[in-house]
Amino acid sequence: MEPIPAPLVDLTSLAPVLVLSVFTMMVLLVDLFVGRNKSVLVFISLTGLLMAAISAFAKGAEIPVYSFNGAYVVDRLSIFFTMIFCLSSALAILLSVEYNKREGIRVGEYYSLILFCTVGMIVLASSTDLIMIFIGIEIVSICLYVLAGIRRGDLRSNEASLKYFLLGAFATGFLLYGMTLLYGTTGSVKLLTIAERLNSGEVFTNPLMLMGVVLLVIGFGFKVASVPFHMWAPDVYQGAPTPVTAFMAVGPKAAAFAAFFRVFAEGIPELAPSWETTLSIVAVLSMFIGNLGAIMQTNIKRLLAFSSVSHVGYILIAVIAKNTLGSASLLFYMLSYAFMIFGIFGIVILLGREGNENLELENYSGLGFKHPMLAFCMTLFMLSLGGLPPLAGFVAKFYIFQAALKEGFLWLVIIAVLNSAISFYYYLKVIVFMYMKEPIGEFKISLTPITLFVVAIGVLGTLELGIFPGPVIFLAQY
Amino acid sequence: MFLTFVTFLPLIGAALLAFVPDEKTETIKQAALGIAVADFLLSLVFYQEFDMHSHKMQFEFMVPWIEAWGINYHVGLDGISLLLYILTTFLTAVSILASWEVKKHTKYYMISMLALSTGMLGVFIALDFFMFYVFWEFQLVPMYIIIGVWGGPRRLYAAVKFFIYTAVGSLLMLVGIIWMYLELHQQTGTYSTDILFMTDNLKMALEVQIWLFLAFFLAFAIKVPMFPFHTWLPDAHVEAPTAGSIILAGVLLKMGTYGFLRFNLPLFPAASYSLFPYVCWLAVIGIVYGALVAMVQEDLKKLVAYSSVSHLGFVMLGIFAFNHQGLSGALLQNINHGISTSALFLMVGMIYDRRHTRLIKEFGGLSKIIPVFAIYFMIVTLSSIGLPGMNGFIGEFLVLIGMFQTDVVFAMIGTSGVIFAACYMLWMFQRVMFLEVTNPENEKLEDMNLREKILMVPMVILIFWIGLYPAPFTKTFDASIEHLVSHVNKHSGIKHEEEGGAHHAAVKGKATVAQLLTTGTSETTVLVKE
Amino acid sequence: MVPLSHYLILSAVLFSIGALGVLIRRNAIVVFMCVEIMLNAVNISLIAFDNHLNQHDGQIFSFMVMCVAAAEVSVGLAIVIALFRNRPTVNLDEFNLMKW
Amino acid sequence: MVNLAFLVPLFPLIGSIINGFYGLKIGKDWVSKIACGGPILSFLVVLCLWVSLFFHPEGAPYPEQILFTWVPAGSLQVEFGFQVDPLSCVMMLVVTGVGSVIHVFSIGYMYEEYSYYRYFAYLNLFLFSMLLLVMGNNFLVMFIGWEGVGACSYFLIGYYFEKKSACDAATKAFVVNRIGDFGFLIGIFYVFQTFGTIDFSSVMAAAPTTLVYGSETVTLLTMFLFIGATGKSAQIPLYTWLPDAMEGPTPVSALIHAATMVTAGVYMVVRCNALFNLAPLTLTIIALVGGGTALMAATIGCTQWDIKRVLADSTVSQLGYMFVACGVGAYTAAIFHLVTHAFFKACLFLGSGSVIHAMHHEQDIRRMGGLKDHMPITYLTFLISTIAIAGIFPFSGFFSKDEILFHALMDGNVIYWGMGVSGAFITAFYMFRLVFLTFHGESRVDPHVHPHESPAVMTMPLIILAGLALGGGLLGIPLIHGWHILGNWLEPVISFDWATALHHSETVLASHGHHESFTELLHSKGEHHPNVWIELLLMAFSVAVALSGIYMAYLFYRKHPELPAKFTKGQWGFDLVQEKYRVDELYDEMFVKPTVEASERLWKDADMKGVDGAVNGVAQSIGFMSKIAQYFQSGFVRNYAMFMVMGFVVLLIII
Repeated sequence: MEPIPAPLVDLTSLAPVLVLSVFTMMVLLVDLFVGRNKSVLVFISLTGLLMAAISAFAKGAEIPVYSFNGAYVVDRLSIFFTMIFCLSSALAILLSVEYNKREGIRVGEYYSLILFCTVGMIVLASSTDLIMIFIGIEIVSICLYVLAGIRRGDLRSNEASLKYFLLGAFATGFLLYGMTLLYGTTGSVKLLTIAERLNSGEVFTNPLMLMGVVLLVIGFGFKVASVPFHMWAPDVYQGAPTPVTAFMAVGPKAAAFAAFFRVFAEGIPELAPSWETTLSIVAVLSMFIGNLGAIMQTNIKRLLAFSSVSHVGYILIAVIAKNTLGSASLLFYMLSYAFMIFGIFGIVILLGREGNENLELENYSGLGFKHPMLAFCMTLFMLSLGGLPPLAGFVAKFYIFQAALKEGFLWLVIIAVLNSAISFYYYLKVIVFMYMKEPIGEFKISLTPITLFVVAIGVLGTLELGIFPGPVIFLAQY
Repeated sequence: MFLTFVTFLPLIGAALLAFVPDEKTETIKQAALGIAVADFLLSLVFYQEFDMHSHKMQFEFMVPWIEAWGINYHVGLDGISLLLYILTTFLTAVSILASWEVKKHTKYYMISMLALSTGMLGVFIALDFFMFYVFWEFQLVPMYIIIGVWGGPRRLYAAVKFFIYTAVGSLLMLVGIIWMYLELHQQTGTYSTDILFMTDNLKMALEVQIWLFLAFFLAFAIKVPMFPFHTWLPDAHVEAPTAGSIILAGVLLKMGTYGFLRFNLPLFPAASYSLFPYVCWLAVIGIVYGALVAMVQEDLKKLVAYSSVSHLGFVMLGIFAFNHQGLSGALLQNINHGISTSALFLMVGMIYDRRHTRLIKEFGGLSKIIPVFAIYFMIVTLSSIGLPGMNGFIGEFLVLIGMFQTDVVFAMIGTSGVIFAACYMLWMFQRVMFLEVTNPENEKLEDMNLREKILMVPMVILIFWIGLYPAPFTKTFDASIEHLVSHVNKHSGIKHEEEGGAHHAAVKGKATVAQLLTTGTSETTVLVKE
Repeated sequence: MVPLSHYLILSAVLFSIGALGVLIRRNAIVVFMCVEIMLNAVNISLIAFDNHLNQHDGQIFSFMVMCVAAAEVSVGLAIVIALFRNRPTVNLDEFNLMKW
Repeated sequence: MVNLAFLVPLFPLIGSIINGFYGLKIGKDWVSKIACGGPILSFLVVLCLWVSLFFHPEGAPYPEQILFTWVPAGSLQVEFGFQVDPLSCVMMLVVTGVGSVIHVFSIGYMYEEYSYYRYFAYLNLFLFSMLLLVMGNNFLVMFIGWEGVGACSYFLIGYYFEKKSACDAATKAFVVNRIGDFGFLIGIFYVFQTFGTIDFSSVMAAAPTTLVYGSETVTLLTMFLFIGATGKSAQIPLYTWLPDAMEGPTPVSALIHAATMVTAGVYMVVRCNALFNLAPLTLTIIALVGGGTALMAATIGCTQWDIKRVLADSTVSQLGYMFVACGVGAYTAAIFHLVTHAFFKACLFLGSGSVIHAMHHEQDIRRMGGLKDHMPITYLTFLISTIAIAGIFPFSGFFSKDEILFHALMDGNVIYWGMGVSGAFITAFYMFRLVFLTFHGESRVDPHVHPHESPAVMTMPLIILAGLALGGGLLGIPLIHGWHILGNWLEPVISFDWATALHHSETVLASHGHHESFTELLHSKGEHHPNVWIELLLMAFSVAVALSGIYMAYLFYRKHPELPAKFTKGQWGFDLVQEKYRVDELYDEMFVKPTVEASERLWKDADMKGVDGAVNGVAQSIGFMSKIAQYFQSGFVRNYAMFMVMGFVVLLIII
């Protein structure tokens, strides 16, 4: 009998995951000992994230590195995404500190859940194996189910988590089925193998495979909240605690996109002719429905939810472009999106006060001249989301359009452009409320430092990526 | 570098103003005015230093901005942009002085004004598509804020309409820009969004040119605004505060025509040639239509707004005459319109400050009560009508004589605009200034104060100066126009074998007229000879 | 020897039953069950493929699915309990505070 | 010497600026001094220029003063320059001379006015523009003056701006003039396109060798120029503004709407004779239009009761004569009549002004009569000018009008002549009707009004002008060869090289394939020595016609004052004429109203509903769609799931 092959374990490439997991455990442990004051946990988790971010470069220069016989990869995409995840989780945690104090969320698991979720995201972003992807997705989702419902006393929060959970599980079913069919038809769960088999023509497309592809689209589509699988997003965004909403809007979405990109652009590019149309339709629908839904909203969180749906539409274009430019633009877009979203939610949190979160747009009226700096930042973020130069959002859009035009998706780009024109309407609506309406009540805003700090980071990031995007583009592209 | 400094000076000023406490309105106003005036004076230096004999870019400055994409920060002035640049600084100063009475949120008003000025200046100096687009979109925001916050009753509607209408157009232009950017890479292997580089090295087939032309055309035509895309203008003008209207009419509209001169003609000469009949039709329709509609307006500002539609039609006509007279006429008309219409808006604003209404029927017999105002208003009105000896005439004359050599029909229709101009302007003047004083509220209007005189005097001086001795203005852009004309003719001449629809159209237009009158005349001439 | 297609058809049928259940049942718990059915349908097809291609990935995958399913159920039940505390019902149609 | 030319327009300009800005401060006396000083000074300068022209070498090109390059635009380089040649010199003399006189008159006439200064500022400004018009050495400078005088007339007609009628008249005048200017502009464009320059001297020099006789180019060109002329000189169809223009102060009517501005069209045609000569069709039309206008206006003149309107109509008809002269190529005659007309019509208007002044702004001749005893000087001068306009030997009008009629018959055809002669008859009739009704007969004056002779400052001008009206004929003594002073004077300007022109045309036409020979035409254009007897006969005839007209007027308004009523009572024809053939109403219905209504519709329907509606429609439809999109978001988990499945199915179908 041949010797049992020792599984080749490459810990360095797993470094961020391991580090983060360790720190997460630590948080859980320490939580038992610290009393009501959770600042220690915050500190630990931040350090953990920092460590993870650093350890992401453990592989040094010789990327890409495939390990666990091709199930796990460390490459430009994964490293950059790891950075984004760590950043977003860190920002989310910072946002939560004061918010949790105010809203009375005193459970220590909160932070560990965010960290676990981050672990899941890293796995998701750097796995090239259907099984790993599945596991990653599930880690992420389960943490999010809990996080969404973390305010146990609040019925909205419960409802959000319930909806999210049910639909999530439902979507997981589809995703799984899709993976199964893909596996069955190609005979492998490793994206690379699948790719080369399709490439070399060993296996040829058949209905089952296509069906699998569609099911995958549904699965991922749900995770990134693209039409028509977006229905959960507004409700969940509204119900979940604001920092969690921000977190959901950036990190997990980015992770899902990473997997999305990997599976479709690296795994089954051969099937592009069949999934391009599908994805294009999904993208166009997302843009339209997202914008149309947002126009009528009066609750800022719902508004942002719909706008994020429309942004998913834009980002899908990058996936459809499926070239290196596409992946780079995906990275850039997610990063700038992270800055904007956290900035905005920071301001949203600042505007809220105990017992009343002031989430209606009316609450913003007159802000412009009461708190000019705050309103100015909000304006900045809104215009950036709308894609107005010289802000991050514009450069990101420019990037994506570039990628798409390179592949000749002129019509997609034109539709996207028209949509961003529509989107201006509701982004401007926020500005209208802030500057051009009389205040309904006067503001009792306590400018809490940490949240302000997050907002500042958001502003800096938005401006930096807008005015001097050079370095980041360089990182994303090469 | 100095150019950059002058361009960004207002923005810096705005940033500094942000730190002045809100209560100190007087200080803020003075500071803002100081900055604007300083900027204007500094911009005059460019006129001083400008080499009138070269069509090349001057005061050029270039630093890499986004190497990864081959995007540079590249600025410069040439004959086409120089005057517009100075006009912008000038009008900024004027409009800040004009809005001295703004009570609400003065600080933020001034900040937006200064920011706006930088945005506009940037548009005129940008020599890189990316940069151009950045400034082009950037200046929307302050304008939007100015209209939306300090505007009239329907300001929200007007502001949002202004913003989105313009955005739609420019976003399609963005697509065009990216397309050309990639195409350039295809052809030359270098990634660059440099306008000059692209103009020299990008070769495109006719139909491609036509598509791109249309993409750009939409953006600029909305800005100009040309006939079917003009409806945002009246709303914006009516709702905007006086200074807003001044800037809007004086500078923002010029960005459109500037865009045509800087991009459409040099980049897509063949398309320009083959599409020129359609553009000209829109232009002449705009001229007549704007004039007719202006005639029946009840609101002074609306009237002036529609008159702008008509005047800008002349400019477009001049641009698409493809010859020296037409182009220089168009450029001069840009400046003239900037001055006359701004002056008109100023004076309307003055009346508005006194009476808080702009409805013509509210007035009448004012020239008895406020004679000085009446004199200035008459001068401005006549210059807007295009009375010879005043600025308006030179521009229109050059435009029309230029167009006449390209196509008779358009020139004739355009010239008829001269008649209508007289109709609506004089009728308005009569109803406002002449006749008995019917409305008792007008009895006790006080005449222009010193500030208002200070505002108007330079305007009037310019009106007559350009009207009687335009050489100092025309000579700045002669060289550039020569170059542009030759460039366009050369590059479209190449294409003439393949197409020539343009010339056919032109010739046809001429032929029709000729035939009309020949068939009429020839045999009658025979009759007479016997 | 049962051919692959039979398994696939079975799993497809199961899957559709599960999905249908999710669509039509009002009781949260029952909806969980339906989701579970869907997952198990997937498992069947996994095993079937695995057997067909005689590899082991499929089996591993199905194990993973089971674990995950378990985890999900636990979380789900937790959520339902939390919900039940605030509002003693498991009827999904009563939970739409947030809409439009 | 010519370098003084720029002073001519400068003086009035200075005057107007000073009066315009400081008029109220410096007081009326200074205003009047400055106002009259300007024109008189420039008159003196003009005299110098005139004298200098005597020493001008034969055949050499006439001097021009170039001030600076005005409009430099590539191939188009327009200088701002003045031209001093016999023609412009004549015009300058008339303008400044008559202008000064009228200025002096105005001092008396306008003295009570509050905004005296404003009046004189406008008047000086007008002189300035008029001088630009006549002195300009190219079309564009002329055009400045051309529109400038229009603007000034706008101001001066609207001088009493509280009166609605005055404002309307002013606007109407300007707009109608604008229509003419439209033609003129197009004409200029054609000139530039054909000659590549718009300098008079070069254009006229190049004309014979550039244009083809009767080609449509030259026809179009001249037609458009003529449209300009009709606008300015109140010819059919654009004459309607002139009668209304009488809303302005009377001296203004005298200066602008009789002596100078309205003759600009004639001047322009004469100035461009080299072009018009080559356009037979245009000339025919000009002659017909002129004759028609002469007749029509004359008939209207018979029926008016407003003293100034009568004079206005007579002005229109006299202008008609001038155009007949142009139409038959008798440019000298046209200018000759222009000059004499300036004299006697100015005198008539001032006389009427003096009457109106005396009657405290009563203008209806039905409320006058028997004034000759009250204001003898006015009466005398008025009579002289009336005889002159009626064309009785040896008054100036006789010479000029007869010359026109003679040429009309000789170079034109009997139709023109017939029009002219009948016009002359009617003119004599209604002018004397005016005299009789105003000065003779028993007074119908409102008892409260006590008419009195006007002060010297007003009568002096009358006397001067009457003298000119009397002796002006000496400028053009017919029959005796070489005694036609004006003719000799203008010879160099209006001499036209037919031989080269026609030869060139022949060659060009030949090169285009159709061979036409212009030889017989050339002969006809050659110097013809008309039979002296024919000329004498014509003179006698026209004098007889005029006399009969006078006698008829005498019959109607002195002998049997009841006659007119008998004839006119209930005559629809008469009413029609009295309402000026309802042309104003016609234009109103045909052009003004439709335009305004169309504009209304354009704005309300096309613009607000159509164009803007489309824009807002898009926005609204998007809003509507978003409302619909909202309803999908029902909040029920199962619907969400349902949507997911539906999406799945749809995608499956698509793929």
